[in-house]
Amino acid sequence: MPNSANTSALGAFRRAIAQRQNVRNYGVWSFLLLSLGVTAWFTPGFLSWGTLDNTLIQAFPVLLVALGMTMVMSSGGIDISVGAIMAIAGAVSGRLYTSNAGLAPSVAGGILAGGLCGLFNGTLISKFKIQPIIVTLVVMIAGRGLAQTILGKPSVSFSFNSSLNVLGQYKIAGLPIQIVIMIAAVAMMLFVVKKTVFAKHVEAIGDNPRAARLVGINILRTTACVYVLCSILCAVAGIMKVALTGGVNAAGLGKFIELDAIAAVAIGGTSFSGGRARIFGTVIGAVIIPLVTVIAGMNDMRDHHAMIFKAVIVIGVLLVRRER
Amino acid sequence: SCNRGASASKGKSVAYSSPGDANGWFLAFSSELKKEAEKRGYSFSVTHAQQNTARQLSDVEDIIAQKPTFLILGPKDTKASADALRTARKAGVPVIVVNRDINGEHGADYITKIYSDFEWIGEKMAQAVREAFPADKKTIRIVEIHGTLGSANTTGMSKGIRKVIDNDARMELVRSQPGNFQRDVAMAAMENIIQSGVEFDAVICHYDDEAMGAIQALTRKGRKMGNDPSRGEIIIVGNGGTTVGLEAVKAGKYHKIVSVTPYYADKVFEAIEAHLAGKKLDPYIRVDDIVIDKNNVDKHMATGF
Amino acid sequence: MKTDSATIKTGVIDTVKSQGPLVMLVVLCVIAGICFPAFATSLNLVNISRQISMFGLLALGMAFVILSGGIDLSVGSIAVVASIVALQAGRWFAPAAVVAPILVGVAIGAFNGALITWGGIPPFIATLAMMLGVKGLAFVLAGEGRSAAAAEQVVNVSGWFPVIFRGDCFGIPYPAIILIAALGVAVVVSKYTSFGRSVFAVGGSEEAARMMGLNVNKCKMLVYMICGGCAGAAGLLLASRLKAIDPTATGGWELTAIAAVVIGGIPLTGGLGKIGHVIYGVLILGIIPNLINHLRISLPPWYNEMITGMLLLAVVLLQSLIAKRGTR
Amino acid sequence: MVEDCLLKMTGICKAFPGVKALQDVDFSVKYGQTHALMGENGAGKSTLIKVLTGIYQKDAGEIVFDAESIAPTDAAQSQHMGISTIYQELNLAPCLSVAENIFIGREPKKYGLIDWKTIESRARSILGDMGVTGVNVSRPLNEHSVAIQQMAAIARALSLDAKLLVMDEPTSSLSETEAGLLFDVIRRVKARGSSVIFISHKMSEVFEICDTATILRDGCLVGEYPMADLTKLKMVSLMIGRDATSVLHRKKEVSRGLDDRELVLKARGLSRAHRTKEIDIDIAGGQILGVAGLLGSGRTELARILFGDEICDGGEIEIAGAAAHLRTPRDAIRLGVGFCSEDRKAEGVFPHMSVMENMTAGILGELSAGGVLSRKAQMQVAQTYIDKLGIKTSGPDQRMGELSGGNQQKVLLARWLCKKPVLMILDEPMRGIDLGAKSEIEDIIADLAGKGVAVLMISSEMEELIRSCDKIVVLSEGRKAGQLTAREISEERIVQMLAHGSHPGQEAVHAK
Ligand SMILES: Nc1ncnc2c1ncn2[C@@H]1O[C@H](COP(=O)(O)OP(=O)(O)OP(=O)(O)O)[C@@H](O)[C@H]1O
Ligand SMILES: Nc1ncnc2c1ncn2[C@@H]1O[C@H](COP(=O)(O)OP(=O)(O)OP(=O)(O)O)[C@@H](O)[C@H]1O
Ligand SMILES: [Mg+2]
Ligand SMILES: [Mg+2]
Repeated sequence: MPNSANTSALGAFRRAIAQRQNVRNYGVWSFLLLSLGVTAWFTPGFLSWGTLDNTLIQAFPVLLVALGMTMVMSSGGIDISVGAIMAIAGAVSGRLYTSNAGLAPSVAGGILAGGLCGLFNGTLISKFKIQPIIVTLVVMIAGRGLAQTILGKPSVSFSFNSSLNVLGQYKIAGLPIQIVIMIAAVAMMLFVVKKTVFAKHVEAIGDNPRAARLVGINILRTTACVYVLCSILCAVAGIMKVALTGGVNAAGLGKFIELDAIAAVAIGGTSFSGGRARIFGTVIGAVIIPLVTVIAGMNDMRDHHAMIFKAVIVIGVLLVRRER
Repeated sequence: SCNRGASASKGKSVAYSSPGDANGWFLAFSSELKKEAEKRGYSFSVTHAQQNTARQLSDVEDIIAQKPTFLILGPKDTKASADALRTARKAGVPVIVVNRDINGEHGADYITKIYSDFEWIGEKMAQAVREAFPADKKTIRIVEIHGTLGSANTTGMSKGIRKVIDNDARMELVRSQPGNFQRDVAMAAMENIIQSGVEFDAVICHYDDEAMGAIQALTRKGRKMGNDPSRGEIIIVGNGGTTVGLEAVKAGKYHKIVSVTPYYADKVFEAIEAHLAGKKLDPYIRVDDIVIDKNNVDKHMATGF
Repeated sequence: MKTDSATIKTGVIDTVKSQGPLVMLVVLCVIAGICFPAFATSLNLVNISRQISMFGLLALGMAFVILSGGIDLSVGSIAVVASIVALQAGRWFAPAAVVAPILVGVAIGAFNGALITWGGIPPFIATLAMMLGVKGLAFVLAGEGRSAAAAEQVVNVSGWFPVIFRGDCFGIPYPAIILIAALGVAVVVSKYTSFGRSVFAVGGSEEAARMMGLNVNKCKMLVYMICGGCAGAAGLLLASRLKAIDPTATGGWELTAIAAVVIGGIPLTGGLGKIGHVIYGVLILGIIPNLINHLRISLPPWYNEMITGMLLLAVVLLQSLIAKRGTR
Repeated sequence: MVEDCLLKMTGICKAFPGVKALQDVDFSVKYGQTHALMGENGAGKSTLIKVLTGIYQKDAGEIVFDAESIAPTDAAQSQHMGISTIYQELNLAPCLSVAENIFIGREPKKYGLIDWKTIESRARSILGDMGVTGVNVSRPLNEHSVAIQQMAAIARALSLDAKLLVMDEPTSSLSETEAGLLFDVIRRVKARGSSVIFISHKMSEVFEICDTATILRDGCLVGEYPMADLTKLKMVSLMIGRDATSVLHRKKEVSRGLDDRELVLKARGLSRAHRTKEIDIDIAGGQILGVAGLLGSGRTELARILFGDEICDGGEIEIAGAAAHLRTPRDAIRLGVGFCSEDRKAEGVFPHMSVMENMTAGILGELSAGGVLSRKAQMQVAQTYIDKLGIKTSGPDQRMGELSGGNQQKVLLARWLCKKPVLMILDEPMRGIDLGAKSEIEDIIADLAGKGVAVLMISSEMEELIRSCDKIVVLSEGRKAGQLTAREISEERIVQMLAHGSHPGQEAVHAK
């Protein structure tokens, strides 16, 4: 009986709640649009295909790694070895390529090496129950050493018209190959997250590992797959970066990318304690970070000022999209 | 002389504290030292501080605890690494300073300092740019891709470059962005600079790898580079002497390299032996660097590292 | 009777299990002592104690943060800014060189805490942004001029200032004394104060802690302030050691500190573990590079990385095997 | 009028997206009163409590506590005002010791430092008052069974000396004996002049301890009644809004005498780590085996062993005639075993996933083709069980964590029902489930057995066991104290066996 009397009041309240959510959702977008508008105003040449091209090309490795990281974090883990795995994959490909193995085998070899690293991570984490951050720290340190050992020297260069370098500059229907791979990877991950049993199992493990074990999810295999998937994406990122820059620098390739990737995933809204993987969010996060670098570079910002600028933008975005 | 060296070196150990990481230059330098030490019969070991000052001070302490006969110190930072000298002096281990400058007292803290003069290299690079343009060119707009912020060689080269530019009304530094001595970082920086629409005639890079990144970026964005500005080619000058860099000079994409040679291990060991023989050395022994261009690149090809 | 021996047995297993880090440390030291004559010398041990003091302090502060279920990636940057502040402030008023860095650390820690509690930003990303921002600030404070050309920043250091790092008392270096004192305080705080216990509760489950009526926000604020303060103190030691401004001096410290905490037996998920054991993690990570330097090799740096990684792997693998043996 | 009310909540409204959890609810508690808050699963009881203690912010309404208008914004505030609460989902620090959980936030100090000795001795004495002795209070909470955890939560709330003690299903994991001891404590609290709000789905308890009942239905107030005016039937009818005769008077089927059927489970000499000792279990297809025992008697451990979650040191298990080597739950699941844990929060729910995903988590393989999930099939399963079990949810896509406790439990049961196992192990399956749903679930279990599934059911409520089971095994201190066949089952026999087997030992055992 108090039902009818209260419907309108409650309805109004519900609308208010919905609006508050809108503020949060659209807040991020308006914040971004506003900052882009301001940037465009004081950055000559900002609104152009070239800027987009720069941003996407520079976002490419971060995005690929962040996609893998999204799955890892959705399983409640973390992977700080992503940069080292990029280096290993790059080194293997580079080494194979310089010993005239041909383009396809070199690329395949690099991807295989990356996958093996992921297998190593996943096995240690799930079978030996060592904390993900420690396992991947080991791989981060030893892996980078391994990459340089594989390469045998600090850096290797390919001639400008070698097939590997041509691959890096290749365009498909006018689009740089990196952008095509990026679109494919995002589509694939969206499919995986939305449609597959695997992703649900990953989410379940991240949400409550104990319950996941008791419903019979194969934690060992699923965890291993998550890290392998992440590593393969890292490997592709690493190899493509080698192809783009026409050289391998095993000591520097992918260094510190783990921080950018984790930041991208966090900006995207995937929780650090596991749970739902948000691919779209990750994409936005992964593009924001290089975009800030591009803006800083285009405006000739000093390096240390760019650091502060980046920090302010990241904190700003997160303050707007915070969930309380 | 070989013989005398062998007897002087009997049972003597030399340790090198390298500030660097896996960078071609540092590898070449330490392997030269190793070769030279073996040739002269010293036992030799090396530590790598991975560009971290605190790590280097620890490395030196660890080395000194093993009581080597000599310490070869490549300071990470001119001022902040100076504590390493104190550690060595306290233990009575004589020090030869290499790679770059350090604050300390000649005689008390170190035997001598041997390294390339980065300020000189910076000046030479800027001069090389100037010489590439005809005298009637009104403005020479320069982009600098510099090394890791705060590192001593970056600081030195930047200073040298500015010294020349500031004293020449025609020369103008339009952009300066970090390349962190790395190909990919430099490539991204160069792409962003191109995209910003700023006009420039020349690029100065603090290292060959950065130059390679810049070349990749320019190529990708459809720019030409070479030795002839009148044909719209951008002049790229850098510091280094890596095989990759030398090949690019030969290919005509990289205008000039001011070398920073890692081949002075003999000088270092000569200094050590002179000290053993009781001779007093000069506070600073300069390492001679050269400018490599299309004309003399073949001659120096073998020195690439 | 039977149950008695059973309890004793589980007791022993429990002890070994919980002392995994100590066991590994002892193993490492014994091997080192046997293989390298120069390892067990007093000079080397004193060196190690000095070398670990800085990131030991970082690890202690970090331990509180991780126990509370958070993380702080900005500690390296805080330490370096603190070291710069110490030297700059010391030029004006000597005692400020000691107080200022710690205050700066606490202040930045408070800012971190505010971002995390009131800003609702996940700790990892909030402190990651701060790591960048504060590092940028370090360069600004260091007076780095346009691009890479560093302004000559001459710092006149008072005679007593370097003694903080260099001095010793009956052969025990001051930094070691500072670390041990800090460790003692940390252990007491974590075990015998309401705040210390609330850190564990918050780390175990923030929601539960809130429902039990604990002031979760205050706890988190304090934790980040402590961590900042510890980083500030590490910065003070750094300043006293370098006697010069070097904004790049602390690269990678945050990861080492985190690793030390985790190896010391505090999982990243928080709520579990003993602060006192962090020192084992600190020592293990401090000894590994020392060991490698004692190998007296002349190989490229990547072999160092491989050896470090392998040693670390061995340590954590053995630790995990010990723990597994215990449970089954 | 107002003076004799300790708490007066008027016109309380609370809405969550898609759900009106509370609509214009009035609720008041007098000084020195034990007040029952009743309602079906999802009626809004817990929400009302959380609004009172400041965990949720009310949308409308007023709260007057001890003659002062209050609007707490967090639990700490309400605690300071003198409201001490046991929440339904145990909210304690899992890694801290039992003693600490009781005292955290107000530890006794000596020289400004926490006095651990006092904490532990006081914890022991508070628990002792509640009849729990022999608990190692310095061990972490999560090493203890859910029942002990619940005791710890009660002890914490009691030790706060509050004006108002709120208990949201404090007895859901306790057996009658333990609940009885709790009631003694509640009576003492009452005698002290404090009031108590008591929520429970166990009717007998409510009638035993409460003076007044407020009944909620679908977030709306039904009314406030003196206990004396109510009968069980009337109360349930008010709760469900229709005549409850059919719900309450469910007759037990006559024993089905299934012992001659083929055994689905045959376990011999199960032992583990000095806790489980030489247990033999037989369950035939279609049989429901009840396991009775006191707190800490090893029932849960037995269930875990049979599910492969814990590995036994000795003994053999045969499932459906074949020797089973269970090393992980997956091994057991593959052989057709299902297990619903007593610890809903820690071992059951995926709080951030949807109801649908929670329900189908175990059968995703069957609902997919080549690893690609069919959302339609998932929806279908979810909708079927939502209807079948009467799960109150805004839809299959609602987040599991947002469901009321009882409804979460139903989802977890559905998770295993849709898996169609051959042996179903249910550890306290009725925890927090309302009366109406309970009888429905009993029907479902009977139905399951009717289809030939062997069921092992653990419960602390004797009545439940007696009503449903064909056979009862009584455990005591990890040992099988006896077994009752259908004909022998009676409350006296079980109590007798429990008493017989129980003597003070190392682990948690009752004083009485
Ligand atoms: N955080 C939340 N978000 C959305 N809906 C919620 C939330 N908490 C509770 N609800 C909804 O509010 C209603 C009332 O839930 P409440 O927990 O109060 O029930 P209850 O009476 O305690 O039931 P039970 O006996 O099962 O514990 C339910 O329909 C539930 O789904
Ligand atoms: N990990 C453990 N460490 C120490 N003791 C344990 C552990 N697990 C169980 N126990 C003890 O073993 C005994 C059996 O526990 P179990 O949970 O099986 O009892 P239960 O009969 O199910 O009782 P409850 O009604 O409490 O659920 C208990 O006394 C419990 O405290
Ligand atoms: Mg409830
Ligand atoms: Mg149980």
